[in-house]
Amino acid sequence: MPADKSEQVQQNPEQMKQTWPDPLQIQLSGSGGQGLILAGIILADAALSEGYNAIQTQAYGPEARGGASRAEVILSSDLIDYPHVQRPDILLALTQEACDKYLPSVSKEALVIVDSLLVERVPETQANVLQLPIIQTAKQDLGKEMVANIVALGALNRAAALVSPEALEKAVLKRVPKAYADLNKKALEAGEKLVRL
Amino acid sequence: MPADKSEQVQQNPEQMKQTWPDPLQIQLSGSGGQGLILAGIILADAALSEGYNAIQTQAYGPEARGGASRAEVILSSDLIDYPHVQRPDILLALTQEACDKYLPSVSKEALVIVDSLLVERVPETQANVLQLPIIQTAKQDLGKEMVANIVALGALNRAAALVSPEALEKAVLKRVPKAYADLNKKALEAGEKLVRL
Amino acid sequence: MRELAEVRLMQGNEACVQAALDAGVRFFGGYPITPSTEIAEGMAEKLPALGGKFIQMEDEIASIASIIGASLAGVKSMTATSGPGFSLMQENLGYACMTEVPCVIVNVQRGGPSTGRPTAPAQGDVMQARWGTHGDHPAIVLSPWSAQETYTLTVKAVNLSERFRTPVILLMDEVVAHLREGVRMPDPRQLKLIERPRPQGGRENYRPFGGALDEVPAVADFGMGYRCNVTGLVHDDVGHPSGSPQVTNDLIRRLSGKVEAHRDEIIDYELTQTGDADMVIFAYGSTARTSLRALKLARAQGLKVGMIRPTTLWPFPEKAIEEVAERGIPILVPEMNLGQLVLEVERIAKGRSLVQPLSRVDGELFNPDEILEAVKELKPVKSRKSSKKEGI
Amino acid sequence: MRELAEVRLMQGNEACVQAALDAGVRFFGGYPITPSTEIAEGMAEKLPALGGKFIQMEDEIASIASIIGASLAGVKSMTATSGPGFSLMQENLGYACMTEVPCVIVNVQRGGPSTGRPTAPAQGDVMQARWGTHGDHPAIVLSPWSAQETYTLTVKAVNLSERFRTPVILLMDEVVAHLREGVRMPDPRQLKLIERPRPQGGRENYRPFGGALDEVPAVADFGMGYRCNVTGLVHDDVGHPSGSPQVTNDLIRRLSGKVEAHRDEIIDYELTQTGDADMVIFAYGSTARTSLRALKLARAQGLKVGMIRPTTLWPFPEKAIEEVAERGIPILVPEMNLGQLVLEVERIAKGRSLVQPLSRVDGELFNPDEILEAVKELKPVKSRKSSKKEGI
Amino acid sequence: MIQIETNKTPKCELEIKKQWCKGCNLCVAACPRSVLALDLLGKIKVVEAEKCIACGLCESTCPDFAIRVIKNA
Amino acid sequence: MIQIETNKTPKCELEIKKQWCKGCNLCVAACPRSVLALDLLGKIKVVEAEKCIACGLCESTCPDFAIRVIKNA
Amino acid sequence: MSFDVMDYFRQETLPHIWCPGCGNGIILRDFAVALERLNYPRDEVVIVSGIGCSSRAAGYLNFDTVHTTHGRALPFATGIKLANPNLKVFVIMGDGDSSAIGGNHLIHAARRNIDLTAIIFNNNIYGMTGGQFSPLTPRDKKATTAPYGMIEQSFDICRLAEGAGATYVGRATTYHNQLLTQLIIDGAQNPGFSLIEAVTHCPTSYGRRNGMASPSDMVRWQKDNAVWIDKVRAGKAEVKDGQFTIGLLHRHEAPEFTQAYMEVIKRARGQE
Amino acid sequence: MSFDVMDYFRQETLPHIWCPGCGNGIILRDFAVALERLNYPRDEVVIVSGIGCSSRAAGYLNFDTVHTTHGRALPFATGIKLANPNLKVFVIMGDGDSSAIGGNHLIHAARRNIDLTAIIFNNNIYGMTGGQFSPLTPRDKKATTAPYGMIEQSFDICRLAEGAGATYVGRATTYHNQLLTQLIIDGAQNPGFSLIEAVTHCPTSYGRRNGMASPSDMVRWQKDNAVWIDKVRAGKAEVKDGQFTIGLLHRHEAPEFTQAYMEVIKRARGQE
Ligand SMILES: Cc1ncc(C[n+]2csc(CCOP(=O)(O)OP(=O)(O)O)c2C)c(N)n1
Ligand SMILES: Cc1ncc(C[n+]2csc(CCOP(=O)(O)OP(=O)(O)O)c2C)c(N)n1
Ligand code: SF4
Ligand code: SF4
Ligand code: SF4
Ligand code: SF4
Ligand code: SF4
Ligand code: SF4
Ligand SMILES: [Mg+2]
Ligand SMILES: [Mg+2]
Repeated sequence: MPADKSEQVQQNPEQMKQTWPDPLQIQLSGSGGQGLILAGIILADAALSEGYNAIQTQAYGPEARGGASRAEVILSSDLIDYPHVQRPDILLALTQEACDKYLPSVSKEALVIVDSLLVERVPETQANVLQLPIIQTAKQDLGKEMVANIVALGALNRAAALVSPEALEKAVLKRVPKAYADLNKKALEAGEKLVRL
Repeated sequence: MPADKSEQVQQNPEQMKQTWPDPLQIQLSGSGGQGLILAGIILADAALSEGYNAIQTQAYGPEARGGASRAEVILSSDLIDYPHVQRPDILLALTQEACDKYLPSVSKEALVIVDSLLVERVPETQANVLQLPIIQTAKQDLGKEMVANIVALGALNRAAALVSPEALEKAVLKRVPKAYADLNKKALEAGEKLVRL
Repeated sequence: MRELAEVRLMQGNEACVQAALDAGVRFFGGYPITPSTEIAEGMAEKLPALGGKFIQMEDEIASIASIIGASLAGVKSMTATSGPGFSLMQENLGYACMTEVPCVIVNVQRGGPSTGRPTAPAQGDVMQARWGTHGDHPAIVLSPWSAQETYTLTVKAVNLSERFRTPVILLMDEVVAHLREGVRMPDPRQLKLIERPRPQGGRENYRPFGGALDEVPAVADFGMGYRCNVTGLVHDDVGHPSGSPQVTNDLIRRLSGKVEAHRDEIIDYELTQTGDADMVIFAYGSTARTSLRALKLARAQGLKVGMIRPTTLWPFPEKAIEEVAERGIPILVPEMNLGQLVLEVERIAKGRSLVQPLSRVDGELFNPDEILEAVKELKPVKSRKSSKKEGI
Repeated sequence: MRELAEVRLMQGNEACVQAALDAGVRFFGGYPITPSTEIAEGMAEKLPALGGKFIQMEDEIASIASIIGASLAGVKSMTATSGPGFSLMQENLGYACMTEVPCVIVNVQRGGPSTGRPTAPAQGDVMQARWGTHGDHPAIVLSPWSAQETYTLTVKAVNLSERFRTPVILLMDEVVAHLREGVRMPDPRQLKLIERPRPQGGRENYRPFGGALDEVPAVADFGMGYRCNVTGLVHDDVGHPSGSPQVTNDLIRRLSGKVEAHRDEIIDYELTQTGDADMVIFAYGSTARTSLRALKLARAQGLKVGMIRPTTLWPFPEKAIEEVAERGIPILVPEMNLGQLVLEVERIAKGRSLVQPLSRVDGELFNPDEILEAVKELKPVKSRKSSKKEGI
Repeated sequence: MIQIETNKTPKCELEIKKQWCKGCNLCVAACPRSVLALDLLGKIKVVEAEKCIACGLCESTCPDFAIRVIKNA
Repeated sequence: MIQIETNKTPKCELEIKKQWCKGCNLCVAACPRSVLALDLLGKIKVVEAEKCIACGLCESTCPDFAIRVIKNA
Repeated sequence: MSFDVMDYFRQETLPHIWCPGCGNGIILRDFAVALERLNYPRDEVVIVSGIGCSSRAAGYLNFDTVHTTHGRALPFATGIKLANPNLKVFVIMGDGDSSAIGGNHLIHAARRNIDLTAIIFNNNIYGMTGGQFSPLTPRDKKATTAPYGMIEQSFDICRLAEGAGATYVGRATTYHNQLLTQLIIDGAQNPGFSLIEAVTHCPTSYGRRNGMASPSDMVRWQKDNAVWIDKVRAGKAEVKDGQFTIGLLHRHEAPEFTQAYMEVIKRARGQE
Repeated sequence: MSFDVMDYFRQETLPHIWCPGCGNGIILRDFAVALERLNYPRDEVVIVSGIGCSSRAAGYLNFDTVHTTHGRALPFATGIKLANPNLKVFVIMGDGDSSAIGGNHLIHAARRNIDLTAIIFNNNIYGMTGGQFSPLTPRDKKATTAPYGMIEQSFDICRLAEGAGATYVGRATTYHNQLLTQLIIDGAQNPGFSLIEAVTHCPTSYGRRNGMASPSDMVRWQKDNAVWIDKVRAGKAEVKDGQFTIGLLHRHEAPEFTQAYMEVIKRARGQE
C-alpha cells in the first residue's frame, strides 16, 4: 500500500507576493497571555485559505508557561521543508524582552512591529521598525487588552500586505468565540488603521 | 575486568570409572511425588564430592506438575558442555509410563532399573534390565513409600558402581530432614541389598 | 459532512485524530502525556458523536489493555502516548503481537531517556519500537514527516493492523505532532479501508491462530458466536495453551513471518534525486525536512545530493539501501538520537558504501547548515557505478 | 564462615544469589516470576541474617523502583525477573540510566513474546536488553553459560554497576538458571569488589552529574549530607532540571559515553580454537554449551571449527568479530531466537565474511548435531588470511 | 476418549471418570455415608453403593469433575 | 541577584521580592486591611502601609514567596 | 436428570492442569452452575482472566474467553465491555493477580462502577509460581518468600473493593459452594461492578507449608472459620481472630459507567 | 523575627515554574514550616516525589530529594526507607500521580504501614499536562478529556488510604494552611504510613474551565466547602453535597513495616 505522497498543499503556487522572500519567515513574540499563538494560527490559516502553504510552530512545555511567548509562521508558495524560523523577515514584538531577544536575528530587510507602550527602547537595527500603540488601542479603544493580538494582526497584515483583509477576517472569526465576533472585527480594523502606508 | 574463566570443577579428572562412557548420562523417571528430582540432586552431589563434574537438570512448569517426572544427571571427568541427556546410559523407571517413554531411547549397553511392581511390561530392548521391588521395599520393609527414591538410589549406585557408598550416604544426609536421617540410611542400605552383583 | 478535499490547518496530532476517525477507529483508551495529549483530547471530543468510545484509563498499561480488549470485541482501536508511557506498554504490546490483535499505538517521541525533555523533539525510540517487548515479535513502525503525512500514515497504520492482525506503531516526533500546517483531507468515502479477515465458515473449522508461516488467519469478534480462546501463552491453532515444540515453533515463526513475507506491501519510502546522486541522505520524520532543505542548498552549490526518506521504519526498507550501497554511494544518516536506524543502514550496506551517522541529542532540530556541512564531508568508499533506476 | 574454594552443587539461580551476597548486595526488591523465582526466594531467606533487606513488592515496576531507592540510600541493590516483568521494568530502567543509579537487574529469559512458554529456554530478550527503554541510554548486559559463570558474572555485574553508576543487566537463560552443577565458591574475602565513587570534598564543589563525556562522577548516599537532587528530567551537573540544549547534549552523550569509553574494561569473551579455524561459531549462554559440543564433534571429524563466546553481550564485542571478519572466516550464529545478536555480527562483519544465523524458537535447546550440520554448510566469503593472534 | 463408569445406587447413578480423578480424597471426606474410597492406585471407587443417599456432595466437591450424581427420576 | 524591597509599617516590615511576584492577586484578596495592590505591570506593591496589622496572611498566602512579614520586635 | 456441567466446558482441554485437591475446579464448577442458571445467550458471555493457576479457568470454559497478562484482566475487560456493552463480561483473577500487580485496576474498575463481574480465586498465595506470599496471605503465615513468616498486613479485598466504589461485594468459599453460585448469579445481575471473593485452597503451595496436610484439612478450615455475615449482623455470631465473614457483604446503587457513557454520546450529538 | 522559609529552599532554583496563583507554592511553604517545627537533623530528611506540577516541589527543597517517575514515588521511597530506616522520608505526589497511575503503590504502602509521610497535592486535575481529569476530579466537572463533563465517580483518597491500612490520614487546604502544617507535623511523627491530602487550586488547568476565573475564587471555594471534621463529629456541622471534611480524619495503631523487618532479621539470626 503506497503512502499518499501528495504533501503540503499547493493550490496556488504563483500567488506569493513578489516583495517578500519565499519562504517568508514571521515571528510573533511577547509574553504569555497575549494570545500570540492564536494570532499565528489565524495568520497561517488565512494564508492557507489564499493558497499559500503555511506552517505555524511555537514553544511548548514549562518554558512556554513562564513569561515569554513566541509563535512562528512560515508562508511559501512551495513546500515548506525546514519548519523553523531562522531569520525573521517579519517580527512582531509586544514586550521589551521579546524585542531585545529577537530583533538581533531579523533579516536586513525585515519589517519589525513593536508595541510603542511596552517596548521603550528599540535596539539599533537596519530593519524597518514600526512602533504602534497596539496594547493601548486594545485597552482604550476596544476596552479589552485581550484583543491586542488581533489588533497586532490587523496592523501586521496591513503593513506587510500578506493576505486579503477578507481572508484574515474570516480566519479570525473561525477561531474566536461567537460572542466576541464583533469585538474582534473591530480590533482587526483598528489594527489596520494604525498603519498608514 | 576479565571474567573468571575457571569453569566447572575438575578436581580429579582421572577418576571416571572405566566401564562407563564419559560423559555418563543418567535418567531418573517416574511420576511426580516419587522424589526423583531429589534423587538426581543427591546423586550429582555425591559425584561432585568424589571429584567428578556433575550436572542435574529436570523438567519445569505445568508439564512438571502432572503425572510424569524426570530428572537427568550427567557425570564426567571433563567439563560438561551440552547439559541434556540424549541417550541414557543408565535409566531408572518407576512407572510403566516412564518405562514406555524412555526405554526406547537408551543406549545399547545401558543399565535399566525398573520397579517390579509398577512396571508390569518391559518393552523389548537390548539393554541390561534389572527389575527390582523398589516401591514394595519402601512400603513394606521401611513403612514409607516416600523413601522409594532413596531405595532406588542405593540400588542404582550399587548396580552401576558410580560413587562410594559413603559419599552417597553423606549426600543423602545433607539433603533430607534430620528427623528422617535414620530412615533414609536404612532405605539406602535396603536399596543396595536389592542388587546382587 | 465535510467538504471534499478540504484543506485545514492542523497539528500533526490533530491530523492523527481525524485520520483515525476516518479510518474507522471507534475506540480510544489512553492516558495523557506530553507531547501526545492532543490526540487523547481530540478523541475525547470527537468519538462520542460518532458513537465511538473514549476512555481515560488509570495508566498506560491499562490503556493498551483496554484497546486490545475493545479490538477483541471487533472495534478498531487506538492509543497514543510518549516514551515513558510507551515503555510501560511494552508488556501488553507483546501480548497484542502474540494474540494477533489489531490495534494502533501512537508514540509521539520526546527527549529521553526517562522523563527527559518532555517538550523537546527527539527520535530516540526507534529501536525500542522494534525491540521494546521481550521475545521475538513482529514490528510495523511508520514515521511521518508532516501533518499531511500523519494523516496518510495513520490511515495506513489502521489498515495494516487490520490486514496483518498485529499492533502497528505510528512513531511521530514532537515537531510533526505540534506544528500546524495545511492538511488536504480526502473524501472519507474514497479512503481505502481494510477490515481484519473474519471467518466465513462454521465454528468447527475455525482456526483463529492457524495457517501457513506467512498467513494471517481469520478472526471472529467476541460475541459473534465463534467462542474463541485468546491467550498470551504459546497456543495451538484454536487458541489452547500448548507446550509442544512444533506448535511453539510454528506460532513464533508465523507471527513474524506473516509480516516479513509481505514486506513489499508494508514498506514505503520516498526517493528524492537519488538517480544522479553522488551522496545520499537517509532521513525520516522532521529530520527529513531539514535534510530536504540541506539537499536543496547542496544542489544549489552544484553538489549531487539525493535523499531516501523511509516512511516505514520497520520492517526496515532494505532495498532502498541495497540499491545505493551497491553503487558505493556514501550515506549520511542524520538522526535526533545517538545513532539508531543508522545501525541498520550499516548492516545492510555491508561495507559497500560509507555510512556516516550524524547525531543531535540536545533537544533541538538539526539545522540545514549542519547537515549540509556533513554531506560535504562524505567520501565515497569505492568508485561508484551509475544507477539504472531513477529517483524523483 | 564457609570453606575456601568450596565446591557446591548449585542452580544458576542459587549461584546468582550467593554471588550477589558475596559482592555486597544487601537489598533485593522483587516480584516472583518463573524461571527467576528462586533468586527472590534465596534472597528472602539469606539476606536478613546478613542484616540485608528483602522486600516483595506489588509488581515489577515497584520492584525496580525500590532497588533504585535503596541504591540512592547507598546500598547495593538487585532485582530479578523474566520477560514480562522485564518489559514492565523498562520505564524505571531508563530512570536508573538517567539518574546514574547503580543496580543490577537479572532477567532469566523464558520463551516469549508475552506469557509465551514460562519454563522453556529462550534467548529472545537480547535486543530488548539493549533497547527496551525509550531514548538513548547506555546498556551493559552480561550473559553466563554455566552456574559457575553465573557466580562470576553476578559479581562482575555488581561491580560494573558501581564502577559506572549505571544499571547492569544479567541476562540468563532458563537452562543456566535451573540446571545444577558444581560451583567453586571463591573466598569472599578475596573477591575484588568495587564501590561506587563517593565524593571527597565539601558540598560546594559537589557535582554528582558533572564531568567530561567519559567520566563517572562521584555520588553521595542519601543521608550523607550532600543534599543531592535526583531527577529523570534532563538535569545539569548538580541535578537541577534544565532545558538547555548544551546541558542536554552533554548529559545524554556522557551517559552513554562513560560506558562506551571504557568498553575494554567491560567487554569480555572467550575464544576456543579460533587460531587455526576455518569457520567460527559465535554463541552465548546455554547455546554456547551445545556449540562447544558441536565444535568437539567437528574437530573430531577434522573440521577446523573455532568458537567465540561473549560473556558481555552489550557493549557488543566488536573486536572479536573484527578479527575474524578480517580473515574472511564464515561465522555461524546459533541463537534461541529468530536472529538477534546476529544482526550486530552482520553489521560489524561488513560483508567481509559470511554471517549465518541459526534460529531455534521451539522452546528446546539446540542439539549438537544440528549445529554441527550448520557449521558444515558454511562457505567462506573470500580467501582467508591466517591469523596472527592465537585463541585457546 | 474418556471412559465413564456407571454405578447404580438405590437413589441415583454415580457416573465416575477415573481418568480424571487425581485422588485428592475430597469426595471421600465429603460423603456423609462412606460410599466412596480410593483404590490402590489412588483413584476413586464406589465401595458401598447401597448406602448412597444421592446428596450430591461428592459431585459438587470434586475439583476434577470426575463424579456425577444422576438422581433417579 | 534578587532584589528585596523593604516597606515599614507600624507593626512590621514587609519585605517584597517583586521579581518573584506573578501578580496572582491572592495576597491582595487575603489582606484584611487592603494594604496591598497590583501595579500597572501586575506586580505587587504596598499601597497603604500604615493600615497593616502584621497578621501575616499575605506571606502565608503568597505562592511565590514574594512577601515576608517581619514583625517588629 | 441433573444438568451436565460438561456442557459449559471445552472438553478437549480436560483434565485441567490443577493439582490434586486444588479448589479451583470447585469454583469453576460453581461458576458453570451459575451460568446455567443465569441462562444468558451463550454467545454474549465473555470470560476474561489474568495470569495464575486460577486464571487458567477461563480457557476451560466454552465461551469467548481471554487469558490476558498478569494483573491486567480488568482493563482488558473494561475495553471489551465499553466497546460492546451487550456482552456479559466475567473476570477471573487470583488473589495475587487482582490485589498485588492488579490492585490499581481493581480499585479503578470499582470506582468506575463498570458492569463487570469479578471472581477472585483467593487461595492466599501465589500458586502458579510455587508459593510466594500475596497481599492476601495472612500475617505470620509461611511462604517461600516469607520463610520467617509474613510480616505485612493483608488486605481484606472485599473491603478494598467496597471502599473503591464497587456496588456489589460478596464472599464465599469452596466449602460453601451453593452460596458461591448464588453470589455469582446476583453479582452478574447487579448493574455495575461486582466482586465475589471465592476463598479456595491450594494444598500444594499453601496448605503443606502452613500445617494443613491435605485438601480436606483445608476445606475443614474454611468450614470452621467462615462466619455468615447475616448472623453477625443479627448479633448471633461473632468473628474471632483469623475468621472471616461470608455472604453478601455490601451493595449500593450508583451510575454504571457504560450507561453513563451513553449519556456522553447523546450530549455530543446534541440530543440532550 | 519570623524564621525565613528561604532557609529550606534551594534558592538558585527559584522562582519556581508554577503558574501565577498556583496553590502548590502555598503547600510548599507550609511543608517548610512543618519541617522547621519538626526540627529533624536536616541531613536525615529525604523528599521523594513523582511527576506532575506538584512533584516539582521536591527539587526546590534543600534536602536529599528525588523526583522519580510518574506514579512511582512510593516504591522508590519504600526502597530508601527500608534500606536506611533512620531517614525521615516524605513523599510528595499529585492527585493523578498518587491515585491514577500510582494508585496501587498507594494502597500497598498503606497496607504495609511503612513509615512514610505522603503529602498529596490535590488540585483535582492533571495540571502538568494541561487539564485532563484525574480520579479525584469531581463528577460533572469539565476537563480537556471530559469535554462533556466527568462521568466517573471520584475517589475519596483519604478513605481509600484508610481502607488500605494507613495509620494516619488527614486533609487540609491551601486556605487552611495552619491546619495543613499541623497535619504534616503529626503525620511525620506517626510511626507508620501517614497520608495528608492538601486540597489545592490550579487556576490554569482547572479553575478557568470550571467557572472559577481567578485564584482567589478558588481559595474562596475551599473556604466555603471545607467542613471541619471535629464539628461534623460533634454534630455541629454537616457535609453537604460537593463539600468535604478537613482535619485529622483517621488514626489507628498497627505494626510498622521496617520495624517488623527488624524482627525478621532477628529470627534469621536465631536471636529470637
Ligand atoms: C508481569 C508478570 N509478573 C509475574 C508473573 C509470574 N506470575 C504468574 S502467576 C503469578 C501469581 C499467581 O498468584 P495468584 O494471582 O494468587 O494466582 P494463583 O496461581 O494463586 O491462582 C505470578 C507472580 C507473570 N506471569 N507476569
Ligand atoms: C508514565 C507517564 N505517563 C504520563 C506522564 C505525563 N504526565 C506528567 S504529569 C501527569 C499528571 C499530573 O497530574 P497530577 O499528578 O495530578 O499532578 P499535577 O500536575 O496536577 O500537580 C502526567 C499524566 C508521565 N510523565 N509519565
Ligand atoms: S451422592 Fe452423597 S452419599 Fe452418594 S456418594 Fe455422593 S456424597 Fe456420598
Ligand atoms: S474428589 Fe474427585 S479427584 Fe478427588 S478423589 Fe474424589 S473423584 Fe478423585
Ligand atoms: S500582614 Fe496582614 S495586614 Fe499586613 S499586608 Fe499582610 S495581610 Fe495585609
Ligand atoms: S500573592 Fe505573591 S505572587 Fe500573588 S500577587 Fe501577591 S505577592 Fe504577587
Ligand atoms: S499450585 Fe495450588 S492453586 Fe495452583 S493448581 Fe496447585 S493447588 Fe491449585
Ligand atoms: S498547571 Fe495548575 S497545578 Fe500546574 S503550575 Fe499551573 S496552576 Fe499550578
Ligand atoms: Mg493465589
Ligand atoms: Mg493534579
